[in-house]
Amino acid sequence: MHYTEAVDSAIAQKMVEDNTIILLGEDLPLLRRNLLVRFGPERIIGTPISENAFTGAGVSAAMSGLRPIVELYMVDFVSVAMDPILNHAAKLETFSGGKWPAPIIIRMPCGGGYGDGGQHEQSLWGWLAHIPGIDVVVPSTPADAGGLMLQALQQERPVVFLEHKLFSRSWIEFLGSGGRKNMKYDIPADGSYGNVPEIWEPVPFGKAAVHGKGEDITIVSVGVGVHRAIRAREILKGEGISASVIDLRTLNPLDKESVRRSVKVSGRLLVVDEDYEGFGLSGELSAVVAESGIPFKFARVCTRTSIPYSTKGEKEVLPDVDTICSEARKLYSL
Amino acid sequence: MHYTEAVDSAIAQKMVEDNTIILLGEDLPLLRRNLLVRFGPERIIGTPISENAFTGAGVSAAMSGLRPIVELYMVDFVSVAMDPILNHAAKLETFSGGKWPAPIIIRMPCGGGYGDGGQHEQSLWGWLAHIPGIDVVVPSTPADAGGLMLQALQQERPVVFLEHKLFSRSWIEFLGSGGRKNMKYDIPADGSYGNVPEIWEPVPFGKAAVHGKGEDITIVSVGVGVHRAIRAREILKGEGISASVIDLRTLNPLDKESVRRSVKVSGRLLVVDEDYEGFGLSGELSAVVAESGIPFKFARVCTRTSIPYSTKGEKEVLPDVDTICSEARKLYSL
Amino acid sequence: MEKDLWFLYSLMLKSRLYEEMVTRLWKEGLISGEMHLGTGEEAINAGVVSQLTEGDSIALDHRGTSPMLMRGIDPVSLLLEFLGHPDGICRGLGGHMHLYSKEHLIASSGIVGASGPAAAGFALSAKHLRPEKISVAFFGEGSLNQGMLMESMNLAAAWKLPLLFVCKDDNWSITTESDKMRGGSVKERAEGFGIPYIKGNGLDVEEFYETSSKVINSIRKGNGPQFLHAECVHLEGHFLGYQLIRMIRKPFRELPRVIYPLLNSFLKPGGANFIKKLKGIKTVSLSMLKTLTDARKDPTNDPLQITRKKLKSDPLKLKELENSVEKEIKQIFDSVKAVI
Amino acid sequence: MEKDLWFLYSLMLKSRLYEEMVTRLWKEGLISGEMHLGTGEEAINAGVVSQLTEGDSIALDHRGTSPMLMRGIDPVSLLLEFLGHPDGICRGLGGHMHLYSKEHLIASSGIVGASGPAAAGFALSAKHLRPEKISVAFFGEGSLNQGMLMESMNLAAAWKLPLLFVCKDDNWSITTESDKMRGGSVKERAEGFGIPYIKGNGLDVEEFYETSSKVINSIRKGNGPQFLHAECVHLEGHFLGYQLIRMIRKPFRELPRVIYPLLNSFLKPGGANFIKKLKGIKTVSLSMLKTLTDARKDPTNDPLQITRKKLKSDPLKLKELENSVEKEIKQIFDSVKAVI
Ligand SMILES: Cc1ncc(C[n+]2csc(CCOP(=O)(O)OP(=O)(O)O)c2C)c(N)n1
Ligand SMILES: Cc1ncc(C[n+]2csc(CCOP(=O)(O)OP(=O)(O)O)c2C)c(N)n1
Ligand SMILES: [Mg+2]
Ligand SMILES: [Mg+2]
Repeated sequence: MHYTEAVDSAIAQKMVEDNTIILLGEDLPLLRRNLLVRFGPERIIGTPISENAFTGAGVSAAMSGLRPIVELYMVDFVSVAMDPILNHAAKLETFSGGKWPAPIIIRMPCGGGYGDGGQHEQSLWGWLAHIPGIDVVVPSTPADAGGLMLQALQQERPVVFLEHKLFSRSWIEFLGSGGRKNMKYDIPADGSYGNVPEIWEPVPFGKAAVHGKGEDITIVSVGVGVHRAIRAREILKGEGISASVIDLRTLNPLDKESVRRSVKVSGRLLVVDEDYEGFGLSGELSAVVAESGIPFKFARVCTRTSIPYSTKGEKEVLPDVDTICSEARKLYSL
Repeated sequence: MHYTEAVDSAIAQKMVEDNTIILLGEDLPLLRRNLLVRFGPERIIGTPISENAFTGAGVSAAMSGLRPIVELYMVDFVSVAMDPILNHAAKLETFSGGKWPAPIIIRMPCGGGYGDGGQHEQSLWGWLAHIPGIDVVVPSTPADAGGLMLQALQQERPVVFLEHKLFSRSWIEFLGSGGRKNMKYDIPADGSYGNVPEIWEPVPFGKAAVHGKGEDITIVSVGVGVHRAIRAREILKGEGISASVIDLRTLNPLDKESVRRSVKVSGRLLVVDEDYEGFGLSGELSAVVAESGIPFKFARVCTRTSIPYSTKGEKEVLPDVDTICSEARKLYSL
Repeated sequence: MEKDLWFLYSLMLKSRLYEEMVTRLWKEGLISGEMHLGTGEEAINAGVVSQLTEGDSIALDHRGTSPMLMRGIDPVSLLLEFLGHPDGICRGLGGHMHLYSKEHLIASSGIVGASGPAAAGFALSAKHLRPEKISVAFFGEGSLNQGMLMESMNLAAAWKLPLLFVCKDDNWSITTESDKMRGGSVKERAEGFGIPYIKGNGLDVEEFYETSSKVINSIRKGNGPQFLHAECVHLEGHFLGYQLIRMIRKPFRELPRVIYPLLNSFLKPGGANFIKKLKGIKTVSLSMLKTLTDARKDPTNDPLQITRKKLKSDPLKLKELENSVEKEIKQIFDSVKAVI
Repeated sequence: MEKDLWFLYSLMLKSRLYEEMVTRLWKEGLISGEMHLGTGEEAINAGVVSQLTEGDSIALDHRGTSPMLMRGIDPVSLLLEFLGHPDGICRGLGGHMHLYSKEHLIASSGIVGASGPAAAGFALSAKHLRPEKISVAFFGEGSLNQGMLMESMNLAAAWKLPLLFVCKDDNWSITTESDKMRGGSVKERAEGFGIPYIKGNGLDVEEFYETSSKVINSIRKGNGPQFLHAECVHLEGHFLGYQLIRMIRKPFRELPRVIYPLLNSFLKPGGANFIKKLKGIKTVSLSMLKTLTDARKDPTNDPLQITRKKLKSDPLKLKELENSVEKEIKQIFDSVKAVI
């Protein structure tokens, strides 16, 4: 199944049993038309271009009996929906003395590599994960995407659900490859399409997926970065460097144990992060290992600046297999 | 001179020579009345409660000949002014191919410890520093506050300028101690009042202030945390633990060298951060040391959850001298 | 009229006396941070809140104490909240700007304008799950310039939500006169979203109850959102300890502290030319003068006084009611004292 | 009329042909990502932009190519930008949604509504530094529900900024009909901020030039912001490769791809009851039908055709003009080809 279809399919499975699930967002009657014809127009609700208001409405709807999945066109536009997330959804558990959390899901495409430029290709998962009180999910395969969405629909707190656009056939077609047949994107095949269970089972939050045993290096990533890292791992293997790849799947909660366990063996941590480098995921992972007292060498391949529009600039700025390999080699030689 | 007065005084000094400096923000005609009577109502401009619009206007005003200092009531409310910062101010340098940055200053009180609750006491400096393309300044003394403001007024890029409310006589009086005489806040005396130069000189960005030589531990912090750390340092000294305190002063640019130099000697890094722990300053500092290859032990004292309203809850959640000392001792004993 | 004026007066009085008790505790330093009261807007709160029943929901702004009390929230746990006590309604974690009651479907926020989206979500779930139930957003006129509130007005209109927007207009946004920062009138603003606008009398609870009753019934019938606008005066100014109010009350103590640095700065070399400086002095002085002659000083702006006058025809009953409310408040205070 | 119709037509034609060239390059895969065109709104752009002079400023939305060309931006460096070339106007780092010219005081944004605050800041600096200069915000009607745009309308009114709001109304927000998501009319929305509203004819550049000329002059005189509303049709739909437009153009190829999964989902067990499901099918089909019979198919909605008809009385001159613009475009193309 394709990635976005997997998410929708998990949502559909749960919508059958849970009448309180609704979807809110711009253009949803068209974008989620397949759900609309099955669940009716009352549950798939189009909105004006008012992200702050409808995200905020999603929060209080979630407090008063509904289970809204609020969709934003892109995570970049969370800039105009930050207040309901930072100051409301994330704070409700504390403010209400633990009595009244908001089980809202905020679903957003994210990530770059298809040429929309710096205002439309951000990742921002580490940025959002800085805020205590919300879960942050970044699935990297169709199976995970569906399973994590099912879990999100069972969480009793706000969940930010980020789908990398490169995984999504429909987004990529919507955002530039539709209507022309000649666009080549560096799309990880296993992220975009893969086997999924007949019936969705929840994939638990806070449990990383570990690929291989790394004697020499632990590479940690999420989203598209995971696939880049897996490719790098194969290349490095050929060079006699043994790396494992940890796909965190969720940033909040963070599977610190898996990271520590692996770094304890490898002694080297390489973080691959498409989100901005500073004050983000890579730093947090370094801290997680450092505060556990495990000695380790550290390097990171992250996005350092705003993402340039040009394909060439994009390539230079976003983490890719070559950079991962060369950083891994450097780290190995330390 | 008092902290906020120092900032205003540096602004005034520069306003005399640079006619393009203007101030925008809610209630500024009253809050900055001392500047208003000197520079006239055209340069101290009150706004409606429309943070997104007037911050955005500040960005383009900065692109077209003015040097606006935009004030928000509190950094918490940046939630409704995030778009002009994340997607515009920070991106202009890239988007315009380096040709057209926006020298805007966004000035915001921040920080907790006076009982306003979790929507009004956040720090968010690490969160903002995650965004490439903006400088983030967090002064911890009146002298630094004025000097860094002067430097901010000379930067050719956006600057976020954060003033801890505990340092600010006027904010604290505005927000709860005015009209009653019985409030006791844990205000760092040296942060709230101190000597300042006759004539302001710019304090350069990206240069930390290092307090003492730490043979055993390097404590790094900003804002109020610096003073907590300095007090802790004295206590620890009495116990035979030698710590230095590094006041970063700016998060972007980050003085990596000073941190590394000190940790190289002490072998131990303790980060004290009133901003949220995860995916923030503490992680970044760990990464900065780790990627330089210096072996080190690491611990952090940060804010882990939303800030509770009650004074007791506030105390438990915000970093204080006791916790710093006890974490330092643990770290020392490793 | 369903609820009689005696009842509405007792709601208002209870709220007033409760907030006066809060004021004392705040002044004693037992309540930390800011404290925004609803004193002066009781008629608006009572007129609307007294008509709400189970399943209706409320989104509050930073002046939530009074509507919460009127909606029947336990006054003891509310006060304990302000005191940061673990038995507070939010276990002492929220404080007066962040009051929540799941049972009553009430949420608050200290973020200007946030009651708009919050009420929209409540109204959306009412539409799905609680037919004929409505949601109410309370906010001040200054909030009308906050994007999210405007967005939520549009959202409510587009989705035809059962949502009552209640604009409590004191024409102040802290120290700024709201009408000077607003393009168009409040009426035009509401109608700019295709929302029916109704002006109520925010000082007279009897009238206001009638007005809101009609509006609320119409919303319950599925006619979509409506906008209720009422003027009022906040008797304590923006919040407790408000500097401008202190200036009014103790001019000799407060004014010099303000004027000395002003003059000092005015006389410094450099800066604007003299004409502009004078303009500056004029701006600041005018705004201070404006405060000194503020409506808050005028007792005819107190909704309690206005209703009380009407009830004076039955002085015995009035005395009785007032005694009983005072007693209630004392009891609340005593229960709280027993706990802390 | 200062600028004659020939001139305005040549502006529009240049923009049209340029964007057709862009379309070809995009279809060839040489331009990455999305591409939003201004085809169909040229009369609005020409009518306004042709009146701007040095010191005036523009804040653009995601359809910035056409106004940039009309304002005199070097077409070669613009095209190079789309191609991601280092000699592009933003060194290939911006792309078509993020076009900037410091010299011309033009900024763009791909964030819906962002042209409002941007134009407000430009207008503020004009007020301080460039007397009688104005700033223009271009945006679509769908953006009118974005908080920051509304906030900036209020800000402009409160500050009396020299700011022209230009609302290009195609009644589409990507796949949503904007009027179904808006409370009140566009006129009421503008007037809700106390901003004078003027309706122009977005299809007829001659008329529109006149209308905007009056409005712009009034703004230059210091009368504060005004709101110019004009209808138009985006001939290529939301952006290039737009699925709904593809469905119109190649129904047999595109429709099955959409309909198969629809039916599949419709027929799955579980979900709404049959009546609601039918309602769902109806909703989706209606919105597709709506697209299939869309105004975009109607040539009377093409502002170029409308003006061209007027100029046909002088066929020779027309031919000459058209040849010369075509030649210009070809030259641009050749220069670009030489570089890449
Ligand atoms: C987004 C945001 N901006 C600014 C503030 C600071 N603030 C708190 S109350 C207030 C004034 C609100 O005025 P109004 O809505 O008229 O309510 P009133 O206080 O007069 O009842 C302001 C600016 C805030 N809390 N949130
Ligand atoms: C804040 C934000 N939300 C959503 C989007 C996605 N988006 C891009 S254009 C658009 C529709 C805009 O409609 P309108 O303003 O009418 O302009 P038009 O495209 O019709 O010219 C949307 C929703 C965005 N770019 N920014
Ligand atoms: Mg007010
Ligand atoms: Mg449109």
